[in-house]
Amino acid sequence: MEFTFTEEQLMIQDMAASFVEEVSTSEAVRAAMISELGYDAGVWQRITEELCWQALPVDEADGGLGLGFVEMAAMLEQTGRRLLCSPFFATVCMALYAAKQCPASEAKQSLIEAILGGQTAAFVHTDGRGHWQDLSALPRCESGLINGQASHVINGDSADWLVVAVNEAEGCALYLVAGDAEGVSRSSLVTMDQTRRLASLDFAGVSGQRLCDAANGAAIVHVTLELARIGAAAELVGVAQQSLDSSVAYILERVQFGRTIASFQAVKHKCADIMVKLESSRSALYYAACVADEFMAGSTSLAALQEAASIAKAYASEAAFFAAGVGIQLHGGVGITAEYDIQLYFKRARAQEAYLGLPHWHRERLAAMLLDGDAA
Amino acid sequence: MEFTFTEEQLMIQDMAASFVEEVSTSEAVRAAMISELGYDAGVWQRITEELCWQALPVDEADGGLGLGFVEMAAMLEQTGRRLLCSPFFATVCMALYAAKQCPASEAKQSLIEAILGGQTAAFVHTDGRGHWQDLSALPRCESGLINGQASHVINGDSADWLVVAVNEAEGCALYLVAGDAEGVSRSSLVTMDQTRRLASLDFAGVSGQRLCDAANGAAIVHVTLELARIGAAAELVGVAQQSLDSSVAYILERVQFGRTIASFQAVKHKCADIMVKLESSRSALYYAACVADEFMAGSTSLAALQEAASIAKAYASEAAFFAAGVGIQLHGGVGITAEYDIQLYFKRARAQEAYLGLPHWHRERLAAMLLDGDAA
Amino acid sequence: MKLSFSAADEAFRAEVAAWLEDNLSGEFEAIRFRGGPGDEHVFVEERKAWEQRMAEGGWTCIAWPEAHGGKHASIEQQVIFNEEYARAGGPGRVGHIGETLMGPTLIEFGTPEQQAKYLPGIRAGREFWCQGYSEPGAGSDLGNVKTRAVFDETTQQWCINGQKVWTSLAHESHYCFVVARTDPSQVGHKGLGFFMVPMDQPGVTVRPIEQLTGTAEFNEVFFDDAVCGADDILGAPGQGWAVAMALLGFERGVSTLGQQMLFQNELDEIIRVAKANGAASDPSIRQRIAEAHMGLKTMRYNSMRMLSGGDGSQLSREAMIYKLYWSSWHRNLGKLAMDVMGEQAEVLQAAPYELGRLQSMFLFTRADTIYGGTNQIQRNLIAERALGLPREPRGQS
Amino acid sequence: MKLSFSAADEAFRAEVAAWLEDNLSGEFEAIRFRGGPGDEHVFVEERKAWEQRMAEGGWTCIAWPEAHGGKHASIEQQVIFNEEYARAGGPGRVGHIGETLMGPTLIEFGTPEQQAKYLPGIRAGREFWCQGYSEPGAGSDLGNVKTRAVFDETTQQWCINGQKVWTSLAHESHYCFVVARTDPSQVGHKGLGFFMVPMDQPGVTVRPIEQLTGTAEFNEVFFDDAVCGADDILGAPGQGWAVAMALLGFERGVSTLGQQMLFQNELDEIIRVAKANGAASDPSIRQRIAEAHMGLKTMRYNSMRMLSGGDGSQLSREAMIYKLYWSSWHRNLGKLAMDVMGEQAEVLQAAPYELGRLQSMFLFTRADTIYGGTNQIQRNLIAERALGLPREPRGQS
Repeated sequence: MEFTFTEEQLMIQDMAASFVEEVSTSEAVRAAMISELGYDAGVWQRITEELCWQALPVDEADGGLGLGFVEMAAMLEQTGRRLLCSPFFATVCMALYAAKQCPASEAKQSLIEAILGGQTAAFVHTDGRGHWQDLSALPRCESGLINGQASHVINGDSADWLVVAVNEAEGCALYLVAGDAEGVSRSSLVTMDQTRRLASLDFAGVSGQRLCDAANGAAIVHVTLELARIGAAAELVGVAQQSLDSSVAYILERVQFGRTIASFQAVKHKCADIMVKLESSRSALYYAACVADEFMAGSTSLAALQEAASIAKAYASEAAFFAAGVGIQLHGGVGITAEYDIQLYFKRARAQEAYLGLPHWHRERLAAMLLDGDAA
Repeated sequence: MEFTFTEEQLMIQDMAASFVEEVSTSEAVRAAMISELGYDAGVWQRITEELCWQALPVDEADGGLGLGFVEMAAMLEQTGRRLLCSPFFATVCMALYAAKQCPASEAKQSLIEAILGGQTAAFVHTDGRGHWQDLSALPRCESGLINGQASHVINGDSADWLVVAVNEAEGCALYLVAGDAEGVSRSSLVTMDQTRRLASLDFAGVSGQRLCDAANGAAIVHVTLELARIGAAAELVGVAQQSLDSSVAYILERVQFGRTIASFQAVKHKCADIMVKLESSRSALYYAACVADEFMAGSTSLAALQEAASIAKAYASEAAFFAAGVGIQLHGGVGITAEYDIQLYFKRARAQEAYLGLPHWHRERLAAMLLDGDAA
Repeated sequence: MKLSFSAADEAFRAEVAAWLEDNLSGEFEAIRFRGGPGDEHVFVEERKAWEQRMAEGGWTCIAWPEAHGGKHASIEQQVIFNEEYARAGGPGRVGHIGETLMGPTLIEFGTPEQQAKYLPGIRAGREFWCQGYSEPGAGSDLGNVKTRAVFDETTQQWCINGQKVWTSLAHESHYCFVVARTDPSQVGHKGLGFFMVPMDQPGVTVRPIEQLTGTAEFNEVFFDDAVCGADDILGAPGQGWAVAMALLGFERGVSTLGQQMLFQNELDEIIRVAKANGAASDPSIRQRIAEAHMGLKTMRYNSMRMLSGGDGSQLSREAMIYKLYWSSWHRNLGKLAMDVMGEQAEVLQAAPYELGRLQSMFLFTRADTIYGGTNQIQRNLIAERALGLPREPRGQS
Repeated sequence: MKLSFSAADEAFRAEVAAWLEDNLSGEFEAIRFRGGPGDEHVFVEERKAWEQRMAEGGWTCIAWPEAHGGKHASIEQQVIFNEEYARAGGPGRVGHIGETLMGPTLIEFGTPEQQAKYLPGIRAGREFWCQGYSEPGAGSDLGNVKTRAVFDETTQQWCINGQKVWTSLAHESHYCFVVARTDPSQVGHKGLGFFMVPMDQPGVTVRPIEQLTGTAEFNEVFFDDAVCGADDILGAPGQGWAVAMALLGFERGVSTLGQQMLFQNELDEIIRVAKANGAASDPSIRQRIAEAHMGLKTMRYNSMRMLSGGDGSQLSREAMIYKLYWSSWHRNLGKLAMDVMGEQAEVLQAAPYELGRLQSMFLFTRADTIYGGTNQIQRNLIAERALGLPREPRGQS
């Protein structure tokens, strides 16, 4: 048992931290989030060409780095911490991980190569219910043609490639569709959190290449969602950390009633409460990332993955929302102005808390595991 | 609209407060709670002979004072505040109020006279589920003979008279049974909170006088429970008030790190949080007591009574448990010793929070009113 | 203790309701339910016209003495008016600060000349006021006033320099009441004056502050050699703190019940959404909706106690908890709204950043626990004033 | 970062489990799962005998260096031992304070003579220790020591006068380590000494403190001219604070995982009750059981990080939150247990006041957030040490 980062993992994290701090300044985030794409294409180019982050989870045999989800979580914690507007999450943590689980095929190969080459991808699936577990509302695919809608698709408006979950007669399958394929209409959504671009997609008789059939489709979708939950938890840990750090910096400087705000015990205790939630979320995140790697290696069960993902996602969501909410409060009047960044973290925390299931949904899922089975 | 006590109500409350403070000292409570009866019979005698509290809600025509539930709540707040061990709640707030709702009969008349004369009574009904709404588990009555069990009956071990809710073939009815009637076996329960004696009762072919038949029985039981919830809320407001007062007194005296504990902002804010819950509960209580009077006067609906009772009971429960729990914390190490009284308040708050429905049960009841009906 | 209103009060209620129904129509239909907290920047011209309509109907300043054009309305009548106003969807009151804060303060502290100069404009719904209390960097520390006022013997005017912040409706107001230091040798609560300063002058500059909602309800106001007359100081130099505190004392009270009607509208909308999208069958959401309902009811009961409790000159226990209670409740309501909305919570009405009503409410509630004394300050006040616990020490720096 | 244990560690686990299965039987069957927090007063003689059985098997003091009779067990092995011990229902350790606190402190600060005098008795499970830190009225303020130690040149002994409180197992212990002031001219952390005082002497009186549970896990200990030898001071006079703090540093660590196994047992029992009485179908209870499960899992992950984090000499971020985290979690578990038990929560096992296991746990958890540094103190520590916020000012009085 070794529950700390290795030297290599620490190095990856430090490099990611430095890079993101450099490119994802407050000004950069604010420019990217109202831009056409929703992210800075130049930064994405640096990520894919200089840093090769997209190669991280690709098997070495396929030209990647062959690293695991622990490394992915370490990186996402840093991108979340700086609210990096980027197609990294959609492309690598979602689409690429979905593809990794598919059986070998030309479509799979071409998608992995495209991503390695710097192209973007999105994982297309929603259920309109927030937790995304319900597969009944997916677009339908008959005779190779896809019809239907999906909403809240991360980077779905601009992705070069779409990995689309559909329902065929036999069940859920995955297709690879070009972002600009005929019959695909895409529009970005105007969202409260502007640091992550969402889109609604309409498929009208669209054809694509099948990545997997109904034998594996549902399982792959569900595993991809669990991994996305852990990835989202990693970003949320970063959001919570930065909310705490920026608030602590503010209260140490700000003087009221002749004292720094930081000297008020009630303020100190609020910060301590944030830290308890934050560090606990981080522990739950690291554990879940380890479980993700074990699952991908075939050495643990889907139930274990679900349990770890629910714990990490629920805790990190609550930590981030609490940290950013208290952060606004600690900032006082300026906390709710557009000028300070804490409100951006607050909105991101809110959006991501709801993404893939609110905390109480995750608790009920855990309760079902604990209480409704046969085990005592 | 006049949402404050009248002069007369203030006088009643002040007199009750002085009397209870005198007779229900810490030593007195500790002696009474381990005594055979669970209360001091001499104090009960003073209450019924000198103060005539039992006459409070009896109609003037029947020889009572003809006062309402606002006065009842004002008194119970004071008895709760000093943890007065007494059959007052069971006899007056429950059995007498049940009798008041029954149609005129010899049984009703004799019970009211007995209570006016200083005898005690208990209201016998449980469902084993804590909220007591379920009437299916009541003792059965066939051919005038009562068979079955009831548990958690307040003062049921010693009451002179029992008002027993039973199921007859036609539905729920109420019987008046002598406490020492043949076939009645009673045993007191060993309980965590020792300031209110509970008993389990067994009825084996017991006969009594019918107070009301199945035409009114269920309605009377349900109204009696709502009134008991408001009465319990009143006691809980008293519990919360004294938990706060004794804790504030302690922290103002106690010095740590060269300062009174009361000077620590975190401690101050905890006290402020208690006060918010306490005063809100008090407002909800007063409102509910007014609604109780309106209901008894026929000028409002059962739904309004249920709503007000649920709000008062849920809030007062949470306020008292919070106040006593934080109170222990503010007392520090001595808070969990048997020597200090705060632990008695804590146990009473716990017991009474659960009595007649935990807060989340009341919330769900309110949610059903708000969400499951036809109104928008 | 009784819950019902008298027959006379119920008749008053009917009168208010009828007038509102008659008048909140036609040209004013569009501003129903608009202009409340978080929405103060909309329909300003229409809402000013509405103030004048109200004045013509005799519905401005009803609590004022009859000598100043009011109705000397009882507490019950004020409660009823505010409830009916909110129920009818009466728009956010542009004249609120003048009517409920400045007016009563002038009536208590003003000279007859000052009263004659300022009260009629307020009563007529034609002159609007804004506040100049908070300063940048001072936050909840109202005594930390750096704005200075110097009496210029030559011009016989007060000359004011400094900056105020969190001033709502500044650009719509004719006057600003400004707390400024008249004696620079004093600190804290001493050496302050309370000034009534015309906004339309070269020395006053207003700069909107963009909020997290993308809108700008508040402003910074800069005073650079701004002036007001020798008679435009309320009370004497040095009495500014006492006047300012008295003004804040008028802030609490009957308007709370109107505020609660707005809250009820929001909760009703949440319940509608929950029923429509199925969230009403989620047990955790049900618990939270019930909690919101309980909290709002109890807020009302708190207010009823507060309003029934004597002459209102001393702050009762239930009054002291009021701000902390409602702001925390409202903040939780905002989160509940989002969780009930589900995936749609994230999707706005339109580009670039047009928030729906519940979305705007959610974001704006984060200000509720900050403005008007943060929740931390409120807890200090409760602990110190209501419970008699030691005061927080002031720092040395 | 990996979750699995090495093959050698798994072999060690099997060895521990087998030994416990063989030995926690027969005469020791009755003490399985007994003697834990809130239950420390039961089966004391049997548990002392058990300590000796453990010692014979080589399972006391496994973390100590081999030179002192230990196994120099790795962190992983200590974790495994504690987990298996708790899983098997190993009774509350009477020798815990000697093994995990006094022993390591003696090994770090003691002279060879002191080590030879005291360590073997601890290792053999024959000599038990209790602590004398807290004083009446001092609470969490450990530096507020009024107990005095004076060296008597005539008898060549230290003479100790004062009172300690919250001392568990005092009447069962052979020795007490006592922090006492050697230099009465000093205050706070200065001028203290750390003494090892025999309990069996006329100058030492033990008085049990009855708790809200009706039992007495803690005691007051009175020192009236109590004595210990010239060599029974650990470190020099004046170094008492440093030694005392080092001792507390040994308190955290691997035992946390064993504690968590006890918590897991409690949670399992709650789940059993919930399934049996139908509370498991109550949505609010389901949320809270899930929360308890999540919290306990996360507590374990926190411990794993803490134990994997370097040499343990500096308190890591996750270590600093540990006490606050578990005590708050456990307090909530206690309330959950009661709410799950429903009406039966109120009914005790027997007269006069025999609490069931979950009832006792519920009441005793209210002590968890107080002893060993209240939650308030823990938050101060986190804010000041981990986040670098200003320290609370000490008062003047």
